[in-house]
Amino acid sequence: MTGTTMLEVEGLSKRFGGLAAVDDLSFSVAEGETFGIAGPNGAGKTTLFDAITGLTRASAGRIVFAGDEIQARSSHAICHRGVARTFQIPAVFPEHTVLGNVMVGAYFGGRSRGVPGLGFDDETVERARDAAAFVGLAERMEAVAGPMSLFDKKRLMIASAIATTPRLLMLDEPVGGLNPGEVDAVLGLVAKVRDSGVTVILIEHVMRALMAISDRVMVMNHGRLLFQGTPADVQRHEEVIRVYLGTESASDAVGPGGGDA
Amino acid sequence: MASVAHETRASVGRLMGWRSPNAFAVGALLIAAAALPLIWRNDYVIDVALTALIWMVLNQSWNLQLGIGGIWNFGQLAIFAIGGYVAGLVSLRWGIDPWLALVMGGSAAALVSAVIAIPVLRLRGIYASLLTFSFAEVVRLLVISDESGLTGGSFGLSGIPGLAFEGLAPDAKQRAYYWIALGLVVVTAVFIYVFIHSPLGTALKALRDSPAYAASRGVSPMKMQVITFATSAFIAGVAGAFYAQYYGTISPSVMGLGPLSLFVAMLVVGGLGTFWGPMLGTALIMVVSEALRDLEEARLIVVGLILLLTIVLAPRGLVPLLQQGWARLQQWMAEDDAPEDGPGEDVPENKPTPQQEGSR
Amino acid sequence: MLETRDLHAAYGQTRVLEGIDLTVGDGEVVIVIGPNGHGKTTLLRTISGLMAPTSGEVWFAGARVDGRSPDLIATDGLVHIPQGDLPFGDMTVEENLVLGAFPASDWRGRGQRLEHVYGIFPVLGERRGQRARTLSGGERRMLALGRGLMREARMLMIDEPSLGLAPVIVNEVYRHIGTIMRSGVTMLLVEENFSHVHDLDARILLLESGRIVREGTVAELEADEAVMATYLGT
Amino acid sequence: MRSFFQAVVSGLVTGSLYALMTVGMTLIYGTLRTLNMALGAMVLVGGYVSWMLFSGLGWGPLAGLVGAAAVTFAFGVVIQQVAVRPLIGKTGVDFEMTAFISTFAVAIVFANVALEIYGARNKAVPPVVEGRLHLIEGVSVSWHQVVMAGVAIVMLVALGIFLSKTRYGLGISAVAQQLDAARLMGIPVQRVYNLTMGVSSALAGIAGVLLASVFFVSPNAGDLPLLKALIVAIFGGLGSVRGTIVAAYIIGLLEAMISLYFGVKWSLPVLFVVIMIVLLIRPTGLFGKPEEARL
Repeated sequence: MTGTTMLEVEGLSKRFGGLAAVDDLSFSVAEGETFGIAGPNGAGKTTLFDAITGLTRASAGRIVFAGDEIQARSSHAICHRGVARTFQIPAVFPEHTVLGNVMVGAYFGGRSRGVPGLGFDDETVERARDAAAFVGLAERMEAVAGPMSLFDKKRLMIASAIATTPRLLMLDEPVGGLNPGEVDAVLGLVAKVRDSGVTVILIEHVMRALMAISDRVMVMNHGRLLFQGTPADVQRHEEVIRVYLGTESASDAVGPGGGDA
Repeated sequence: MASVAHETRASVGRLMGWRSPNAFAVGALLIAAAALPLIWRNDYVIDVALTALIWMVLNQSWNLQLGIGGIWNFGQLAIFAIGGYVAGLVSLRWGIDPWLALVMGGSAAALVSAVIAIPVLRLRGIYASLLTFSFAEVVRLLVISDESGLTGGSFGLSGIPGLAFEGLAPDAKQRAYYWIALGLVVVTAVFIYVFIHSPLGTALKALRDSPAYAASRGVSPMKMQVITFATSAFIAGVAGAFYAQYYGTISPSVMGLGPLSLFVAMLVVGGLGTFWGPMLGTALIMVVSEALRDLEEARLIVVGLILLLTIVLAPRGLVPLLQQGWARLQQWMAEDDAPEDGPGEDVPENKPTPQQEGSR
Repeated sequence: MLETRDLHAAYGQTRVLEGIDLTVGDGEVVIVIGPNGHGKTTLLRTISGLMAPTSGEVWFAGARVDGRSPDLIATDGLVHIPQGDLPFGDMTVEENLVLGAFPASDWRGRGQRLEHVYGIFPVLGERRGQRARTLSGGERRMLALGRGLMREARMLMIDEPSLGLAPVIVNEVYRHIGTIMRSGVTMLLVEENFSHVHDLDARILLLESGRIVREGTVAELEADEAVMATYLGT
Repeated sequence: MRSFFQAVVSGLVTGSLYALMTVGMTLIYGTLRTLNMALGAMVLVGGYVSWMLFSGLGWGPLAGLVGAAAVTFAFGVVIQQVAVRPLIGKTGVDFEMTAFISTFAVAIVFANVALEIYGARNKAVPPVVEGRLHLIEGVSVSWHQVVMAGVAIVMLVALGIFLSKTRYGLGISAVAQQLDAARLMGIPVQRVYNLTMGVSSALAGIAGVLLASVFFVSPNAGDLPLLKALIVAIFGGLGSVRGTIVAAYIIGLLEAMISLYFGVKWSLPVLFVVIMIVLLIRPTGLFGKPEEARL
């Protein structure tokens, strides 16, 4: 991992009415690192993602990505800078096909296009096809996304994120609600993305998956940083166990992922 | 090399789920439409058909926003009328050549729509409908109460010069207008077909179904929707200008609640968000409303009831129903030919809403 | 009092409940434990009618209720305190509580029922004029419990009372649940963290991937190391 | 100066009328997520009922008010069952948009049925009471306007009490704020929807009776009230009942001032521009809640 910092979050807060969903949070992620985020329901994990990617405006604090401040930027501008994310509740463009979904990322994600042209250039089509193949949806590019299974939708989200050629990939519960086989498949994908040099930040409830893939893990509780360290330290840290790990459920989470409050 | 490019282009279309209309049917339809004024020489029927063509252009432009873009604009009639008034005034007052007036009507409409686009596009769904609906009503009431002679008040403008076919005999002139109207419909259809399948159209549909997700993939919501708003308004403005030039008059009555119900019925019955919907819906409702011509008041009651029944029973309109029926028919035929490998095309029967309720 | 027979439920394609046979006798307290996202909340929502099961039956107080609308089941005496409290944010604490006694039979007696609830939860009494939105997490949980007690309950279902609360408040919530249990009302409780319930005397069911995998009293389960290691790891 | 007070007085009167019509729209949107475009038709029905009762049977205005309220209540329930209920729970379709269109279709049917039955001619209805009340030198208001404001305010107060004190009143707010919790409390949601539509339509019907003698009754008598109600709804934001009432009075006064200084013709366009400006600053109106419209 090179020394440069990819993402720097400083004193970030996000308040809804009186409730501080994210409360004066500071952490940084180095380039090429895989950074895991854990914490009980309602710890503010997804709100943190929304603030970083411009879905919601931070109430206070700074977010610096690759050297420039993005806490006031709109989500499409942040995407153009090289940040791509997936969503906890799988989001797809239901009436578009698999290729259509990935094409949106491929065409609009890379860099800001002035006025969109009338056709898809071959380079974009190629990138979209590769991204779809990368997640194993090569044969199903014609299928309409709406009625697809949870596993396919999660892979599709990752494919359209990769198609934007991101420098930072943010995954919100990539394996939540998947069966063990599917969990391993997605972990394999994330590992491949990481090995290609992309920095990855992921939120995950499934401890086995989070610990296996993360270089460093941050545990959040009530919007604040509880602990930050290597997966091994985190699992031994008694405060984390009391507040979060509680039932050391070694079994995999099956069924849809636990939602964030 | 070219063949490869061609092959990938065709397969990209298939993979993107673009239904290329089968050329034969479209060709036949076009020839029939073009031949109509020659076969059916009754100028009343041609007049109705011509009006239907103008409404088709307007509805296609409206569907671009309402159906494909999910932009809740209920003020398109005011945009249409502005196109008509500007074209009328420009040629009446400044003697501008009617063909140029046509384009100026469209551009004026696009300009006005760009102004109201900013507040409208910032609004959440229902507020946009309220604002645009009120905009159309306010424009109508403003024109009606205008005594300054600019817009001719509730009587509107009259004596608007036509598209310079003065030399032709009346029925020849009508046929000329008819073919131009048909041309406008075809040009608009081609433009919208290309638009839907362009990156802009793809992004628009993405914004309609999952705005946050689309934005996180680099689609700028405001830019895409303003471009769509303005292009759709330009088309509606041109349609309005052509309407004014064909009839020689334009009055605020074109913007009332009655016409609005007629057009919304055409859009809903046809199928919002589909390519063929606006054209099919316009044709059907025009036939119905002409059939009821002598009933006068009852005409709008029936149209209102049709709209109510359609939106309640088949909110997605006829075109999706026909497409599913056609697909099932093909499946059924496919099963007959090759029973063992089963139907190819998977038809999405009922689309679950994308945001399934997350369970704990 | 409650019986489910081979109950299945799903969200779109995602199957959540895979055949649940659960019985709760009169006056009995049953607690369902299981990790997040394994169908605990879906189980309660299917029983109270908020969600329709894909197959199987739900019997409450001797009558079959699956398919009936939730307000009718509620009026029959099933009180379901939902996950996340779902308060009426813009209404005052008192208005929230009073709505807990909406059915005609309870509405008349709402006056002294209200005093009874203020007795159990004094904090609600102090904040009776405040909008529910302005309450803290713990106070909201008290409000949800109080709202549930405003009605004559044949059975009380509580969905994850410890969700999102700081440990000290969780203890206080469970202290109240203890007093409610002692009043003898039939109860079905759903909880993710076994450590919160191990001092309550109740029948425990372990729910995993939409199926009940183990059953027993607190003592039996604590004695069984295999279960402790995999499921209840304290 | 006197004309200023005159404008203020008439602004307050129209403000109470707008409140009467728009509060129903907010109630329905709060509970049913439906922007009821057929509310204007209820004003129309109120007008014709009072005209029929008056010219047909010679009954007094009180009977007109009660009759109109009853008829419009019934229509409100029917419209909910026919145009809104079938749409609830339909997947793959945007509920708010389809309900907006279905209630609009109902409005069109009502307007044209009225045209068919009663013809296009305006129907005159005498004011509830004759004569004018002279407040201060040069500033007077007709007794009918006093009655209009009075009835409107009484109705709004009654609505306020109903919503905050009675069982079903609280039920309406509960359904609006948290549907699932309301159902778990034993609140019959369909009955609440019918009640909300009924009450709101009755209020609009009463407004129709009051407006009948001022603007005559004609098949498009529902269009202008609908437009004004929409403008008040946008301005106030479909958030709270109280917010809507305040917005109604602001719009009433604003309109009176504009027509005083610019002339009646300009009241609507200037009002519309004011709305556009408000929306640029607060996209959900003055009192609207950003995330979800709540009561």
